[in-house]
Amino acid sequence: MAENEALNEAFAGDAAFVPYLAAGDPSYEASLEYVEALERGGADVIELGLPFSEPIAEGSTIQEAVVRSLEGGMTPERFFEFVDDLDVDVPLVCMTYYNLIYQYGDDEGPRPFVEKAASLGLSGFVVPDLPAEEAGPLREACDEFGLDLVFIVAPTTAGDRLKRIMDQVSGYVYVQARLGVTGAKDDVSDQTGASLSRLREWDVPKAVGFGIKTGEHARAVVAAGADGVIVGSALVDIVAEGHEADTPVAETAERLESKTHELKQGALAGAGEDPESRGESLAESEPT
Amino acid sequence: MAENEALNEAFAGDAAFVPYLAAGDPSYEASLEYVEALERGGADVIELGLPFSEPIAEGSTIQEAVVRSLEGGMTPERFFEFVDDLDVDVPLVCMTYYNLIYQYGDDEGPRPFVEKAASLGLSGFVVPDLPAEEAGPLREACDEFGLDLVFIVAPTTAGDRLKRIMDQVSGYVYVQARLGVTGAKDDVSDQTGASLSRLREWDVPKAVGFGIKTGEHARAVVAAGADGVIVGSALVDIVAEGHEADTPVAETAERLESKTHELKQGALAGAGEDPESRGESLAESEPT
Amino acid sequence: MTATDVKFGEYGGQYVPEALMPAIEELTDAYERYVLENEDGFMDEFRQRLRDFGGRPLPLQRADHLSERYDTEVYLKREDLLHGGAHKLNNALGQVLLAKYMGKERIIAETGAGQHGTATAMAAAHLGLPCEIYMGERDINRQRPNVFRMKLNGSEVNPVTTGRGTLKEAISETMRDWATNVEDTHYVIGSIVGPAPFPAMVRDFHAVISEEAREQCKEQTGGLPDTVVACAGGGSNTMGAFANFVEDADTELVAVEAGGSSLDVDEAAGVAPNSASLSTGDEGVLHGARTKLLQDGDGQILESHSISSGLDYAGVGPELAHLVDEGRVRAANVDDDAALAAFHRLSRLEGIIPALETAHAFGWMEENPDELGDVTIVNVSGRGDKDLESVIEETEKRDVEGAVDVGEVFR
Amino acid sequence: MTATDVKFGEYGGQYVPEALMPAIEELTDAYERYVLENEDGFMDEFRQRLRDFGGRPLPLQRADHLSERYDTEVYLKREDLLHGGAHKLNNALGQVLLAKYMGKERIIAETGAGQHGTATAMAAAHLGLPCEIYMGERDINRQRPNVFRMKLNGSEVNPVTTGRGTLKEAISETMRDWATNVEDTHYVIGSIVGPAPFPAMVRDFHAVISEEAREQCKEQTGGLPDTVVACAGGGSNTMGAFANFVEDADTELVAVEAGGSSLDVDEAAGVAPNSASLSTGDEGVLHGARTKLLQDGDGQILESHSISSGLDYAGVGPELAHLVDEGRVRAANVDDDAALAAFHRLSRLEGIIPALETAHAFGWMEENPDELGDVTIVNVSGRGDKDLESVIEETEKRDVEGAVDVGEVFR
Ligand SMILES: Cc1ncc(COP(=O)(O)O)c(C=O)c1O
Ligand SMILES: Cc1ncc(COP(=O)(O)O)c(C=O)c1O
Repeated sequence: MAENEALNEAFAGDAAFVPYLAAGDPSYEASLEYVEALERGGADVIELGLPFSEPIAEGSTIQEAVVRSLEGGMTPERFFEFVDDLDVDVPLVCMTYYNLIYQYGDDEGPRPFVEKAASLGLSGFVVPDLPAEEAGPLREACDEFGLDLVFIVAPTTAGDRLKRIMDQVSGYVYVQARLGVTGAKDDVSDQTGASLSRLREWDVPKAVGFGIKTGEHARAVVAAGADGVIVGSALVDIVAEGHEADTPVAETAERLESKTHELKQGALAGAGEDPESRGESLAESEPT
Repeated sequence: MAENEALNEAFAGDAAFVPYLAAGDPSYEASLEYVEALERGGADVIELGLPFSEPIAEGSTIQEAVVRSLEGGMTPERFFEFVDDLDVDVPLVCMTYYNLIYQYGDDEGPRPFVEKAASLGLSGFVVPDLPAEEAGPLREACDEFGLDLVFIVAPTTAGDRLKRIMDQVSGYVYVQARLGVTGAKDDVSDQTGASLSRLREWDVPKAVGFGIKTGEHARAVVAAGADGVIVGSALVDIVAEGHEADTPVAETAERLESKTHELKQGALAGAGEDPESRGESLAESEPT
Repeated sequence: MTATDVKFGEYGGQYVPEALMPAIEELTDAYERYVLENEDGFMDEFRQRLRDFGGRPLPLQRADHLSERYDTEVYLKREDLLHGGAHKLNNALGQVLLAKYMGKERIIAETGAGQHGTATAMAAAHLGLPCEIYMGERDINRQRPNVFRMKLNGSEVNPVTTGRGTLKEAISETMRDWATNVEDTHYVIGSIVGPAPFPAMVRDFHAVISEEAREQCKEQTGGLPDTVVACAGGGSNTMGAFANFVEDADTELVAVEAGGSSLDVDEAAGVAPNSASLSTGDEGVLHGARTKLLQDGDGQILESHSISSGLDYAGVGPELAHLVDEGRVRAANVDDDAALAAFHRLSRLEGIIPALETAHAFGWMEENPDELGDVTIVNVSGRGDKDLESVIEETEKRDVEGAVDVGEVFR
Repeated sequence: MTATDVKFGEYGGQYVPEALMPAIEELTDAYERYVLENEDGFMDEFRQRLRDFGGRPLPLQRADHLSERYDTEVYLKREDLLHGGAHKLNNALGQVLLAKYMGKERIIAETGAGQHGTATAMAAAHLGLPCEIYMGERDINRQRPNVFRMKLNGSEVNPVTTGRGTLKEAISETMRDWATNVEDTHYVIGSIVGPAPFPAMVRDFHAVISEEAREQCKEQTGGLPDTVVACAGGGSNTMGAFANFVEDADTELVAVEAGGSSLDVDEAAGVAPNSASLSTGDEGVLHGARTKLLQDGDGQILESHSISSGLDYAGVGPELAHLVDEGRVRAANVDDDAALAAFHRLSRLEGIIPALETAHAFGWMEENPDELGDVTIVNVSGRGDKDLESVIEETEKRDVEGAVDVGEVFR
């Protein structure tokens, strides 16, 4: 399976931090600033959401971001322009739903979309409604253009399914910390340690997401054995607050940058701990 | 079958006029005046309604009279007081529904009611919801106390039914001029002639009712062979108008008297005509 | 009893205006020929239409949760599944078809809650006869959906403005129409009331309920039921559910009337705050028959009351009155509150929303669990869709045990 | 096709979050064992409950007046008589029972018009499982009676406030609940949509419609129908009515979608003023399956529209999309006006008030009388009681041929 160098490298450090924002939320211009702020805050990889009208895997925070972005005129074409306009050096992963990938380029299946993404330097995809069973055509196109296809492993994933995902995943594996949909929580799921231990053998970096909100969460997750931490809703919340309060874009960008910094530092702190004691460390972190 | 002399005598003249009013409509006192006015106008027999809450054979005019009378506190006991208080010499026939007769005197059947009626000098009954089939007990009580039981013959009555009624009827037979319920109409039914001719053989006086409104109607009906004319709604209308317009009782009584006079005169005019030509005469009178 | 069941003991008879008597004789004749003797295959056609149009046979369903609750076998006769949503179509279809066989050209009927009116309107549309329904003005405004249904089926709905504008007045007004148009019109009466042959004929059309239930019970339980429970307004679902069990001496038959808000009568106001004529009424004559009535000492008919408009009537079928006098049928009653609680209970426990009328039968079971035999059949006379608005309203006024707060979801 | 029908040609599949995949595998396994192989007598119990609780079998009724009107034999498959008032219970009962066999402890479902929600709530009460129904806030306020019914049956009704607050959003929200509580919860999807094995399984539960109809037609007419007509939203009544006729090459199968107010799309507004995905949609992926969708050029899903909320959905079952592509099923559509006129027509002519969804099938017959074979079966998927208020409202806005003025009786 072809891999994208960029993602591999991003996870080469002690503990990677992977923030998510929806492109175009709440406006094209502001969103450019916000995404760039993530890099300044210390992001190692950025997941950039291309909004779909039916985001079945998202909690209300990201659903609302999707609505703001769509109302601001976001489309797949604009998304590619957005990527082109972005001034960041860290690798970008496009997070979207399969129908948008599928429809791009006159119903020819996923290839045109992947080709375009590759031409703009995107590094890979996360597609929450595309399980390993249905991923064949996209996997092929990614291979052809040298992009990564990130899969999610859920707490319920077990047995054959793990193997099926392991065979297809590249870039990193997205370890879903808890059942449910995206959304910031006040504790770290105690399923995390168990989830990670099932994946100990995998030779792909393990990034944990779903519900992570604070630097302390990030620390606990990395201490539990993760190679990286993915945070979406906690950052989108900042965008939403700024939008609602009409805060100047620069100020919101500032807040995003410092939140990113907090999370990245948390992750690094976790990486400094004794891997042997990681299990307990996670237990200690909750309930906060 | 015992007969009551009074009714026989009332029909002995050229053409009898039989008005109806609901006792107690719209008040006990006014109603006494109104009934007495009927006699002054020339009534030969008076049908006095004892109101029942479910008057299924009545049109809206008499239904409303029933409501006024009941709201004024009319009951069977009050009705008998009313009869006692009345200062009229013509025979009175009580028109009511069977349940009131049946309930009077502790569920003993019709006898107590008839006994009481007889003691007050009432001459007979018309009970619209009591066909010949169910009349046995009432007929017996009437025989015992020498009262008449008037039956209605409808336009639909034929064959065996006629015979059954003929065997039971006394006082007079109430010839229903048209199908339907009571209520003043603007024409005389052309069923009247046919109805009467079926009864030619009967040795009881034939009084026609249902829908008769004017002296001209009365004339036509008698000319068609009737021995008498029964009028209710056209008179109740006068009571209702007086009630609604708050007309002084004496004035309404005056109107009732003159209407009665008109109707009685019409009946007498009909009686003066050549019985041979009565059929045509009826045809001429409608539609007026 | 004669073949045509004119009288039931002291009760029954034909107390109607003479103008109607010929029609009643004609109807008696048609009833004897077509219904009792199946002339021209009338009953075959009736049964076939009940099946194809009405959806019969209807199940006798074991109620798992009620059986557990009362520690006995409870079976539901599912008349709520009949086309139109209540047992009423059995009778309406039979009578409209009979009118057709008799050459009548026009159908009239009265209705209270609108269930009999909708059933008659459906049957008339199905058989292609014009139809007019009399309905009290007050009921019209309380039962809008049923008014719409009748009109959609092409019937006229004639508001009755006399009296309190409910069922009693609507029956009187329909009788007046019939007396006027008796030659080409058939009056489809809505329960086992009215002059003979109506009580017997309506019973015969509904007897399919117990005919099916008796067979089904034998098949499913291996024997006859110990108890059959049905609500009783006029009593048509009641006699339909009882008819084929009357000869089964070991089967107890319970007719549950509406106890309303109280069994006391306010004679001065002319009001009985219940509709329990079997339990509390006296013999009298109303709407063509001698039967048990809610009346004052003079014989004036009282205004009845029930939370369920279909039970809200001051009389009851003469045959039922007779069977109660004879001790064959047990008369019981259940008040508004208990009926409402039973409505909620059945909906929640069994996934069947009963008519408020039907709920009275379940209310009786709840209040008398020890009186149930080993196998009890309850006649689910109709579904409760028509009652949703009034149930919500009435539930809000009370503290109903186990009721959900249905309104809370609306913002 | 595999036994479990994961794909139908190009269509179908399992496009769901990974968290759900284990549940979907578990469900596939349960479907194969219990439904396809009748393990533990599952199908026997299902059939028995459909009979006793649901009221099956349901009649195939000759529609005398329509037959005359179109000079052909028209038969009605009376799913409107199923408990709850629509075909929906076939599936809801099957899935809730399956959930019970699987040891699930909680039921969730989405609903649009509320028909699937009420069916699921009834089935859950009947089988004693707690149940939560997701319903768009806008639909909640449009379909109050169905909300009451669900709550009366003891279900929670969860308002969905995202998007336009209709069916599409309710499905998405139910999937989110499922993804959160997948271990003890079964999601009872309401049509032949969603990830495999749902489309095949829902079809199998509804196939009883055509299983009965096929036998009844042979018995009553001596042969197979020439035409079978059914409305299509997601397409569950449709596939239920077609399933057993698919192999009968001479029987034409017509799926009638909602043409709404127009077949044109307003891409800028993201609106398709119709729900005709089979006729006008493009292939895409929504709610777990690849199928025909109403979407813009980018793949964003359009807001659909229909006068009948039960057809108001931007997708359609993958199997139906496939059968249309193959030429086995004919896709047709009928607009709001024609459906409304058909609603009035059937009510008046046959004494059956159909659901507005069902009315589309009758609208197609009226517009294509020459396309009917000698024997036509129409699937009467549901009754119209739920639609009375909106029919009155919509009728007042238009000049509907042959509509009665239902409001005129109120004063
Ligand atoms: C569902 C239902 N049950 C019972 C009744 C009471 O009528 P009956 O006592 O004649 O069965 C009605 C009358 O409307 C009804 O609609
Ligand atoms: C009566 C009725 N018919 C048809 C439908 C459409 O659903 P489907 O196409 O899945 O049969 C619905 C949906 O609510 C319905 O209630």
